[in-house]
Formats: sequence, structure tokens, C-alpha cells
Amino acid sequence: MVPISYYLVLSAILFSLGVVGFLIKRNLITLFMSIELMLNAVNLAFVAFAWQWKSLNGQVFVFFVMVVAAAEAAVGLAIIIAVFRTRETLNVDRVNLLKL
Amino acid sequence: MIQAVDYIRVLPEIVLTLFGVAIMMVEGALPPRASRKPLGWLAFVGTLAALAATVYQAGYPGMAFFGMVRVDSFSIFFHFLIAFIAALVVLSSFEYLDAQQIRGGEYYGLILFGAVGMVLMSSAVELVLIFIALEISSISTYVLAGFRRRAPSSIESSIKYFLLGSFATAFFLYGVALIFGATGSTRIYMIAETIQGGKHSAMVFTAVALMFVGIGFKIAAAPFHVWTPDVYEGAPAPVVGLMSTAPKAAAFAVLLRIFFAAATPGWFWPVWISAALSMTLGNISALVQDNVKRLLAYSSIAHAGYLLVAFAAARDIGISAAMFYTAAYALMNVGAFAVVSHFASAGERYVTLEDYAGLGRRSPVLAATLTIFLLSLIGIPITGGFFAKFYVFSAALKSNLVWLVIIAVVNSAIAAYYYLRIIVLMYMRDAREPAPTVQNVSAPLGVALALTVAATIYLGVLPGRVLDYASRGAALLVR
Amino acid sequence: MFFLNHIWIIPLLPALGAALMFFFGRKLSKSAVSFFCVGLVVVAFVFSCLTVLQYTGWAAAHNHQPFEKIVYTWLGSDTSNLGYLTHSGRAADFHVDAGFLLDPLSAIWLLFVTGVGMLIHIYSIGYMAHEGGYYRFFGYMNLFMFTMLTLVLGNNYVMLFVGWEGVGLCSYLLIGFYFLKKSATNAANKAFIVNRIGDAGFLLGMFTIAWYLGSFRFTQITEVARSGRLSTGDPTITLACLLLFVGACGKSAQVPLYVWLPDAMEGPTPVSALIHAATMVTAGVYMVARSNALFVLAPEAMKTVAIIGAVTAIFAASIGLVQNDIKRVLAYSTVSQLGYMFLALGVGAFAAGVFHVFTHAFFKALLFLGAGSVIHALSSEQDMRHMGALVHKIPTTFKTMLIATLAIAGIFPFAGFFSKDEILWQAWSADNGAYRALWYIGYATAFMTAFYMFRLMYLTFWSPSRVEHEVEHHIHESPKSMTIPLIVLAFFSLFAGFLGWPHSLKGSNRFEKFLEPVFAREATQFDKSGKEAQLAAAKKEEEHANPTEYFLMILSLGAAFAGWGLAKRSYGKAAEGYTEPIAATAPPAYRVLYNKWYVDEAYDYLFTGRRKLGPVRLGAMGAGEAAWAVDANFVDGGVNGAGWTTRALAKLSVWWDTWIIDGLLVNGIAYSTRPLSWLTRMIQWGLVQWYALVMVAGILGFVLYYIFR
Amino acid sequence: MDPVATPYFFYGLSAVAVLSAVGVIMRRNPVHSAIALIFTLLSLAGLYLMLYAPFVAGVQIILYVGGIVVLFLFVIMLINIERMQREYQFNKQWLVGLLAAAALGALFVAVYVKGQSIFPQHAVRFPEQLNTQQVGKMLYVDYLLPFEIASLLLLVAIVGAVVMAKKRI
Repeated sequence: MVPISYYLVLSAILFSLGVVGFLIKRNLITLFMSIELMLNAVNLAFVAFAWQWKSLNGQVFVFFVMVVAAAEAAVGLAIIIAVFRTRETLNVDRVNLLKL
Repeated sequence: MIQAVDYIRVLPEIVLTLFGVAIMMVEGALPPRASRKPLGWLAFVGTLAALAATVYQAGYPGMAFFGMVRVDSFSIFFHFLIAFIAALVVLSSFEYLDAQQIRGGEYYGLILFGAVGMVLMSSAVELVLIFIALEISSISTYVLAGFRRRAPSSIESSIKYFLLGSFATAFFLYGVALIFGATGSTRIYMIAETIQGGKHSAMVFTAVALMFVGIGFKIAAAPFHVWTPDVYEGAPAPVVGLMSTAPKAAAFAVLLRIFFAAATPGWFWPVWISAALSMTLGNISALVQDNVKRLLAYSSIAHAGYLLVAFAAARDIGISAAMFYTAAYALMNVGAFAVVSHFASAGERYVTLEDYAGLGRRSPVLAATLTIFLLSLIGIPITGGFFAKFYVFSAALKSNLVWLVIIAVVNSAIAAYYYLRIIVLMYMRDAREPAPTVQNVSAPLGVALALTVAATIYLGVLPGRVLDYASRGAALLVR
Repeated sequence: MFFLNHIWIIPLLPALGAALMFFFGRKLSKSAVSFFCVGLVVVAFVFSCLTVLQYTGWAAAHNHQPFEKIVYTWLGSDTSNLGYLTHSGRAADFHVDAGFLLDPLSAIWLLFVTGVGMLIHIYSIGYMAHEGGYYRFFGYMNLFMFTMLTLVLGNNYVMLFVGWEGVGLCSYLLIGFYFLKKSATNAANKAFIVNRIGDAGFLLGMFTIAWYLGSFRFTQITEVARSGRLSTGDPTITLACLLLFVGACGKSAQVPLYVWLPDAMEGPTPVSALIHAATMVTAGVYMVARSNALFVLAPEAMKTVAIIGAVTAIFAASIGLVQNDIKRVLAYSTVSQLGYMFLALGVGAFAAGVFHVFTHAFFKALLFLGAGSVIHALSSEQDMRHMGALVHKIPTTFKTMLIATLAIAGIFPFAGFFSKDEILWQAWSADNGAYRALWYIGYATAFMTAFYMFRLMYLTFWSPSRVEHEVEHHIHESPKSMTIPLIVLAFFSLFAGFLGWPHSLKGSNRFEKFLEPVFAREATQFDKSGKEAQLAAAKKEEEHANPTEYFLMILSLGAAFAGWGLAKRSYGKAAEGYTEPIAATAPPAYRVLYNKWYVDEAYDYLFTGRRKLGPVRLGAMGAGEAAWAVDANFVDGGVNGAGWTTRALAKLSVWWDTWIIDGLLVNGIAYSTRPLSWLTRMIQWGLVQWYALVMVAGILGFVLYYIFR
Repeated sequence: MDPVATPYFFYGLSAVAVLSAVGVIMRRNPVHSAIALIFTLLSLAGLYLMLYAPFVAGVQIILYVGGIVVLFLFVIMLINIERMQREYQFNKQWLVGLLAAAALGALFVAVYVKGQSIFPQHAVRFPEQLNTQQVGKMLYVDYLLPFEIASLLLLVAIVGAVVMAKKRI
């Protein structure tokens, strides 16, 4: 029997890996994948908590989070395409027209 | 069982969705080169219908859909505010879209859909529903920010908003997960029961911090404000008018619910610090801006700070102060951005402070209108901004937040300087050559401006009724 | 009771005019504009007179209580409970009304604000006839009247603050009226920013009071303050009073925040007369007088008020000695006279201070309007070095201005004599002579005042003509609409003082008696027996007319005549290219003038050339100052001791004005924001991931706090 | 019925999840990153099964792996990735970013460790054969409104994606 906190620690690790990816990668698409990693970490936490509280709510939440992730992915990738059209690059460092 | 009254309790959402869908269907039928004004009118009617639905709904308070949404004075207040803002933004967009030659009816559709999300945020009492509603409003604003497709800056603002927004959302969601883990529920009123009954574990505190991140991002509170100036600068001006007000109002509603209805502990110092930081950073940064949209962006950060002061004040007086401030701030800011969007003209060329030189003589009415909004943002009496600030400060003082009040008063004294710069430029400087041409204000924009001016003055002179309503909502919330 | 019950109409009348101008001004003809704007102010004046008349009747029947009319609940609400706990743990309502208060104090302000305002409006018809933006001018003026009346009539601090901010705004708009002149817009900005500092103080003071005493309403606060529940010297009350006084310093141009007022003369002359001489600048005095019940509980604050007032009086008067611009002389004179008023308030002679406000309103408005008439006659010449011999060319202006000058110089029996003398007497005698040092300052100032005012009169009217030839042909007396207000004001400058004819001269001092209910120290004042006791005490005082009082009276008359005589000897025959007679006897005095210009240029140079704020510039400037001081000492080793002191003071004031206020406060804001903007730049450099990192840092901070709390 | 899962499964799956998550970050080629992401998602699906959430596990595979990641791959194909691969893949703040994220992760772990007391070691198990039915029932009764609103979210997403991807408006 694996204690619940193991799952939670795993979710924390995955979440931080997502944060790392978001903070340091230069490719917009990978940045975006990092956000997916973070969302998955949350899902894992939800399922673990659902198991903990013997409540199915947690599982239903995961379902909704996936819907949101899908919606974000669709819009996000479309925006990325639009960026690519205007700049011919996906390097996030180049997206810095607007600054003080 | 679901009854008819359940549907009444989500009536504004239903109305807005139906109109949004209708717009999307008519959009397909319109020839590609035609102006999208008819869709705009349809959207305007939709927002009016939503206002009517809100008023109707006010007679049917209570929970609906198995405890998912709750209609009370609190949510009615925000429903009304958000629908009103949406109406104003729609009105001020007609001219803008024509000037920018944007022929996408989706624009209006997205405004309405976004409004659904925001309205729902303010009445939802279940964190996952709040999250979905938040996403609806976010996604539609991400896209709206990038609507000026010819301008790289607009797309850039869209992608920045999108990336940082999703990042912040992930934190919010993690916070929801943690609170679910700690209390076993995501229903705000059940969370409240659990928290009040039991001990406060570290997980609850962390959850509050994480949710504050997500909401703090939306309301542009320091240190989660960093996206604001860039995004506001690049996004189309009427959209900025929308996203600097309506989603903020909705996010404040959520924050109020989380802090006070769910009675989560330990938010005080983070809010205190965030308020002080937002005010100070926002105002100081605004002092050195040359771009009007950036300047207003920093000003909106500072205003988020004042609002958080009201949060820190807590109790029902703090909550009603926050609600009132939200309304006053939203109205004056929408108005200011409506003027900016009119003046920016095709391609958003005229957005530096220099461009406003001499506006007082070339277009006196427009300048006078902007002056009223700016005076309200400064907090000069008989405008809504004055009383809102006054009320927030006295609420804070009543909670003995002496230092925060001192910081806030000093900040509002500093803030006068940069708003005044615009007024000085408009009235006391000659226009540079060649002077930017100012088109005549079109009828819909005129109506929008008149409404916002009237509302701003109304809130300053006769705030009693609105305040009453807000305090009733606040009382319900803390109960 | 009609007028009393509809007192709220008074401020709304000019507001209506302002609204009309805002919406339709551009389409109206000049005569229509004057008809509406001036007409409404006239109606407001008549209305006010009737209201005050009705009040006196009402008050006699109601134990001289203040009359309050609450129109509606403005802030806060009637239905729901917005209660809170004050500092002391008492429950209080969050409640601010749109309410109006009429008591003797506000009645006096009401009368002279509408009265002088009306006259100045009439005067402006002639003065502004040939200026652009006619409707704009009258719109602003009416807006000013509205806000000023709100300030005066409000029954709580918040209403007072509304008017306070409003008059500041109107002042700002009107100073910058000639917006094409860069100096005008700079002056407007300076005024706004300096006032803003004061406003922050006021706001904090107001909140402190509400937090401590649980109300914003004057009557309630006064009641609490006089109930004896608060001890004298209560630190919170002292703090609140000092904060309020910061606000008063800003609005009423006291050291160190006085600097905006001389620059404010960039506005049209009627504006200077109305706003920057007669009415708005007395708002600070009004506020302190209104808070008298609190101030008497805070002796330290009172002392501060008195000292600041005295210092301002002599500081500004000394600068006035060396100015050449006719309006600037008057501006410094205004600052100086305001100092007198605060001196009076500070020593506890509230009625004397208010009395001086009252008389000052007439003669200073008259002086400004007269100066405007002179400027008008001389085709916009403001430099007194290019005036002279106007005595027969513009006789009405001359006569009226002479009356005003006699009044301000404090010569019997003109209005200024009574009020100034009362202040000096109170400074001498208050608290058994605790403030006697301030009397000497006040006395010296009286001498200076007489000197610079007669200097102005001689240079303008009596001395040989130094007017340029093209201008000389156009000299003409001003139109009727301008001279009639002058005459009316002259009448009041002559006779208004009689209202306060002191007991010592067998008078009855009606003015003070009228104000008695406001400044009574005990709540029992309103009781019948208390009232009688008070009257008996007054009678006793009357009988004990001190011989010192007569002596001081003669002494101050002597100072006034000495100033007059000195001015006559110095400027009586100032012909073309005259040297300042002071400069002849004391060359450094001439250098004061000369160096003032030099400092201005150096100032420009320094700000356009160098941008670094810090020891370098201040050091350079300090060295320059030191060199100048050494130079002056060598050349003039003490030929004229009195002259030297005066000059040094003048120099110091100019220095303060230029470097500390202009340099640090006004421009300093702009410069100090530059390094601050690096802060912004550091956070805001456009990279998404950097932004995300800032956010993560914030999250880390918050989560850390939660874990280790 | 005894738990199907043993700790070894957990360790194996979480090792795969973490390693491939690291792979998502480390790979230069976004296609490789996407494939690494698929492995993470699959191992997470395995963990869901261990937590008696078969429905979620199934949806994870169908929706995430089959939908979202494929969408990623599509976009990667649309875009010329050649040049990206030659550039530096990490930005200048990588060290700070790494440290910050590590600190954040450590804080979360600390929270779980601190908050461990609230978790009883032996949770009651779900009767797994009813899982899908129960989830379905919850979705269509308790969570009816969010479910419907989620469809609106998808509508917004579709409209938004179309608007952003259109060449001109």
C-alpha cells in the first residue's frame, strides 16, 4: 500500500518540473508543454485526494481540468501559430517588442 | 431536482450565451467585406437583455444546480456591473473596429462569452465551476487581446497574456487541489464549515496562497502584475477597457468569496504586502511612462492595490468598500479607455502622452470627458473615485490599519502627478505638428461616454443606493 | 425660514452657471455669458444676505446654536448597518451627510465670499472683455464659487474637503488660464503639487479625527471636544491638529508651502483678487477656526500655528520690499497678511483672526482689482519701474487704492487698523505675554507692510512718469463695470473695521460678539446661565481697558506712519531710471534685486544643463550663496544694520523659494523618479519568463510565509 | 479484493513519469519533447489506475495522449523547427529559474510532510466496478452545470482558435 503522500510528492515534483520548463526553455511550444505538465501534476493530486477522501468529486475535477487543458491547448497553439506568422520564430526571448 | 427557478438563477449566463451563439451564426451569413455593426448592435441588445435578466433574477435569491451557483445581493451586484461594462465596451467598439478595419464578428461573440464566464465567476460557489468560468473569461480575453492581427504588438500581447495566464491558472488550480485535499470539498460553504470546525493545516494556508496567485494575476496585484503593462499596451484599446475592469471585478468577487465566505485563514499579511507593493510599484512606475495605455496599466495596478487595502480591512465594511471601489474603478477606467480608443484612431498611432497635447482645444468635449475620468482616478471629490477611495481608507482605518492607510494616502498624493500630466498636456500645451486628427465621436461611443460620465458622477454625488446594495451583499457574504 | 431651509441652493446657483458654460458656453455670446454667470452670483449674494438675516433671527430664538440642514445622506447609508468601532471602542456609524451648517463663522465667510465674489465677477466683465476664452473664464469662476461655497457651508470635514479639493482644482485651472504662457502652466502645476502635499496632510488629519472621535461632523466633534472627556494636550488630538494645519499651510500659503502663491499671479488679475487674495487662501484659516474646539485641546499645535504664522508674516513682507512686479508685491503681501491671521489663531484669538480675514478680503481684493485696473490702463504693463504719475490719469483707481493702502497699512480709522491692532494686542497679551516675542515680529511686519505698500503707491501714482511713450497715449480710466466694484470695495475697506471697534476705544466690538458662540470654550455657552456669565465676563474685561493697549495702538500707528514717511522719502521723486533709494544708501540691497535675477538664470542653467540631484548641485549652489554672503558682508559691513537684516531675510526667502521648494519639491519629484524608474525597468523588461520568475518569487514568498508563520 | 498495485508499480511508474518530464524539458527537438510528454501522461494514467480511477485513466489516454499531444505534434509539423534547434534552448536565467522551481517543489513537499497528519494511512477503497457509472452520474447530476459550462468553454476555444489561426480577419 503506497501512502497518499507519495503521490502528492510525485505531483509536487512534476509540478516543479513544469515550472522549471516554463521558466527556462526558449521554445514557445515546449513552454506550453510545461504548462501541460503542471496541469497533470494537479490532476494527479486531485485523483490522490479523491482516493483519500473516498470521494468521486476529485475524479470529476480531473475530467474538467482535462477539458480546460484541451481548450487552452487549442487556443494556445493557434496563438503560437499567429506569433510564428508575424515573427518567423518561436523563441520566446524574441517576443519582447513591448517593454518599458 | 432541477426546477425552473434554477434556470432563472443562471438567466444572465443563458441570455448572454444565446446572444453569443446568435452572433456567431449571423456572422457566417454576413458577406466578408461588410461592416460588423449589426452584430455589435445584437451584442449590445444581448448585454441589455442580460441586465434585464439580472434585475429579474434579483427576485429569486438562493442556490441553484445542486449548490453550484448562488444568487444573492453580492452576485447580483457583480452581475449588473459586469453586464453594464460589457454593454459599454460593445458600444465603444463599433467605431474602433471600423477604424482598424477589423471585420470579425467573433469579436462581439467573444465579449459576450467572456461576460458569461465573468458573470458566472461572481455567482459560482464551487471552486471547479469558478475555475471553468475563469478559464472562459481568460480564453476569450486572450483571443481578444490579439485581435488587431496586423500589428505584431497585439499578437505579442496575446501570447504574453496567454502564457502567463495559463501559468497563473495552473497555480490557482493547484491551490484548489490542495484545498480539496485539506477539506474534502470544493464547495465554498462546505469548506467554510470544515475550516471553522477544524484546525488550520499548512495545506490550507498554502492553498490560499496559491489561489491568491491565480486571482492576483487576474487583478494585476503585485507581484503578479508584471504582465499588465505589456499586455495593455499591445491589446486593442476597447479590449483593454474590458479586461482592465470586468475580469478584475469578477476576480475580486471570487477573492471575496474565497477569503470571506469560505473563511479561509491567514490571508491578511499577503494581502497587506500585496496591497502596499501594488500601490507603490504601480504609482511610481506610472510616473515615468510616456505611453498612455502603459500609464493606465500602471494606474490600474495601483488601483488594485487600493482595492486590496479594502480587503485587508475585512469585515462587512471592508467588503462593501471593496465592492463599491470595484464599481467606481471599473466605470471610470472603461470610460478612460473608451476615450483612448477613440483618440488612438486607425492603427493605434496616437497613444503617447505627446499626442494628447492640445486636445483640449481641438476636441473640447472629448478632453473634458477624459478629464472627468482622470479626476475620478485621482480621487477628486464629487466623482465616484473620490468616495470609493475615501470609503476604502476609512474602512481600513476602522480596522486600525494605520500604516496601510498612510501608504495609501501618500500614494494617492503621488498618483495625482501623472494623471495631472495628461490634463496639463491636453489643456496647457500646444499640439505638436502635425497634430493628430480627431474624428468626431460617433453616436454609440457618445452614448457610452455619457453613460460612464453620468455613472461616475452619480457614484460621487449619490452613492447611497449603490453602497446600500453593496453592504447588503457584504453582510450576506460574511454571514 | 425659506432661505434657511433652502440654504443648499446657494452653492448650486454658481454650479448651474458652470454647467451652462460647460455645455453651451461656446455657443453663447459674451453678453449672454456675463448675464448668466454674473447674474447667478448676484442672486447667490442676495440669497446669502437673506439667509444670514434669517439666521440671526433664528439664532436669537435658539440660544445661538448653529443651524444645520441635512439634505441627504451622502456617504454611508440609511438602511444598512455600516457600524464600526472607533479607537476608544465606542460604536459609531459610518455616516457623512450632504449637510449644510450655518453659524456666525460660516455666515461671515458666506457673506464676504459671495459679496466680494459678486464684485469681482462684475469687474471681470470689463477686465476680460477683450480676452479669449471668455466663457471658459466665467465657467471656471462660477465653478470656483460653487466649490468655495461648499467648503464654507459644509457641515462636516468631508464636505469641507470636497470644497477644499474643488477650489484647488479651480485655482489650478485659472492660474493656467493663459495656457500658452509656459510660466502660467508651470505656476499652475506648482500650485497643484504644493497643495497636494497639504491635502494629504488634511486627509490624514481628518481620518485621524474620525478614527479617534467617531464622526466627521463639526457639531458632534465640537460637542465631544468641549465635553471635557478629552484632556488638554491629548497626543492624538495634537497630531490631528498638526496634520490639519499642514493642509492649512498648503492652502493658505504658509511657510514652508507658501511658494505657489506668488507664482499663482500668472493667472488673470480678477482671479488673483478673488482666489489668491480674498477667498480661497483664507480656507486654511477657516478650517483652523472651524476646528477651534480641537485646537484649544492641543496647545502645542496652537504654538506651532502661531510661530509659523509670525514667521510667514515677516518672511513674506521682507520679500515684498524688493519686488518690482506690482502683482508680486501684492502676492507677498497676501502671504504676509495670512501669516497675521494664523498668528492670531495660534495665540487663541480666533475672533481677531477671522476679523482680519474679513477686512483683508475687502482691501486686498480692492488692491488687486486696482492693480488690475492699473495694468489694464497701461496696456498690460506690470513692472512698477515703468509706471508713475498715474494719479490724475486714473483718478478713481487711485483714490480707491489709496483707501486700500491706508487700510492695509493699519492707519486709523481704516479697516485694517482695527483687525491688525486686535491681533497685535492679542499677541502681546495672550497667556500673560507668553507670545510676546511674536508681537515684535508682528510689529516689524507692520512697519514693512506700510513701507512696501506706500512704495507701491508712490512708484505707481505719485512719482514722475516712467511710462513708455507708446503706452502713455493709451492710458485711460477703466470702464464703469470695473470702477464701481472698486468704489464699493473702497467703501468697505473704510468702514468694515467699525464692526470690530474695540472696547478700549469705547466701541462694542460687535464682530467678536457675533462670533462668540463659535469660539466659546465651554459647552455650557449654550445654556442661558452660561451665556449670562460669559457676557458678564466680557463686560468686566471691557472695564479693564489696559493702558498698555492704548500705548501699543499708538506704537503701531507710529510704525505705519514711519513706513509711509520712509517710502515717501525714498520714492516720492523716483524719475526715469531712478535708482532704488535703498540701493543708494545700501548698495547690497540693490544687489538683492540684481541677484534675484541672477539666481533665476543660474537656476535655469543648472536645471537644463545638469540633471544630477545630489551634493554636487547643492554644493555648487551653496558655494555661490556663501560667496555672495561674504561679498555682501565686505561691501556693506553694516552701514545700515536694519537694512541688512531685512535684505538677508529677503535673500533667505528667495533662496528657500528657489532651491528648496522649486528645486527639491517640484522638480525633485521629476528627478527622483528617474532612479525609481530603474526599479520599474528592472522588473519590466519585456521577457515573459522573467515575468514568470517574478511571479514565482512572489509565490515562494507567500508560501514560505505560510509554512514558517 | 486486494489492491492490485504494489509499491513497485508506483516506483516504476513515477520514475518513468519524472524521467520523461525531465526529457520534456531537456530535449532540443520539440518532437522529442512531445513524445516524452506522452510517456509522462501514460505513466500518470497507470498511477490513476492504481488509485482506482479507471475512468480518468481512460480519458487521460484518449483525450490527452490521443488529442492534446497530437495537436501539439500537428503544430510542430506546421512550423519550421529547423532554426529553433540551432539556437540555445535555455535562456539566461536558467540557473535562477531552476533554483526557484526547486525551492517551490521543496516547499510543496514540506507542506505535504507537515500536513501528513491529516491523512489516515488506510483509506477506504472504492468498489471499482461501479467507477464509470458513478462518475457519469456525478457529471450529469451534481456537476450538470459545470458540464454544460465546459461545453461553452470548448465553444469559446474553438472560436478563439479559429480567429487566431485565420490568416486575416
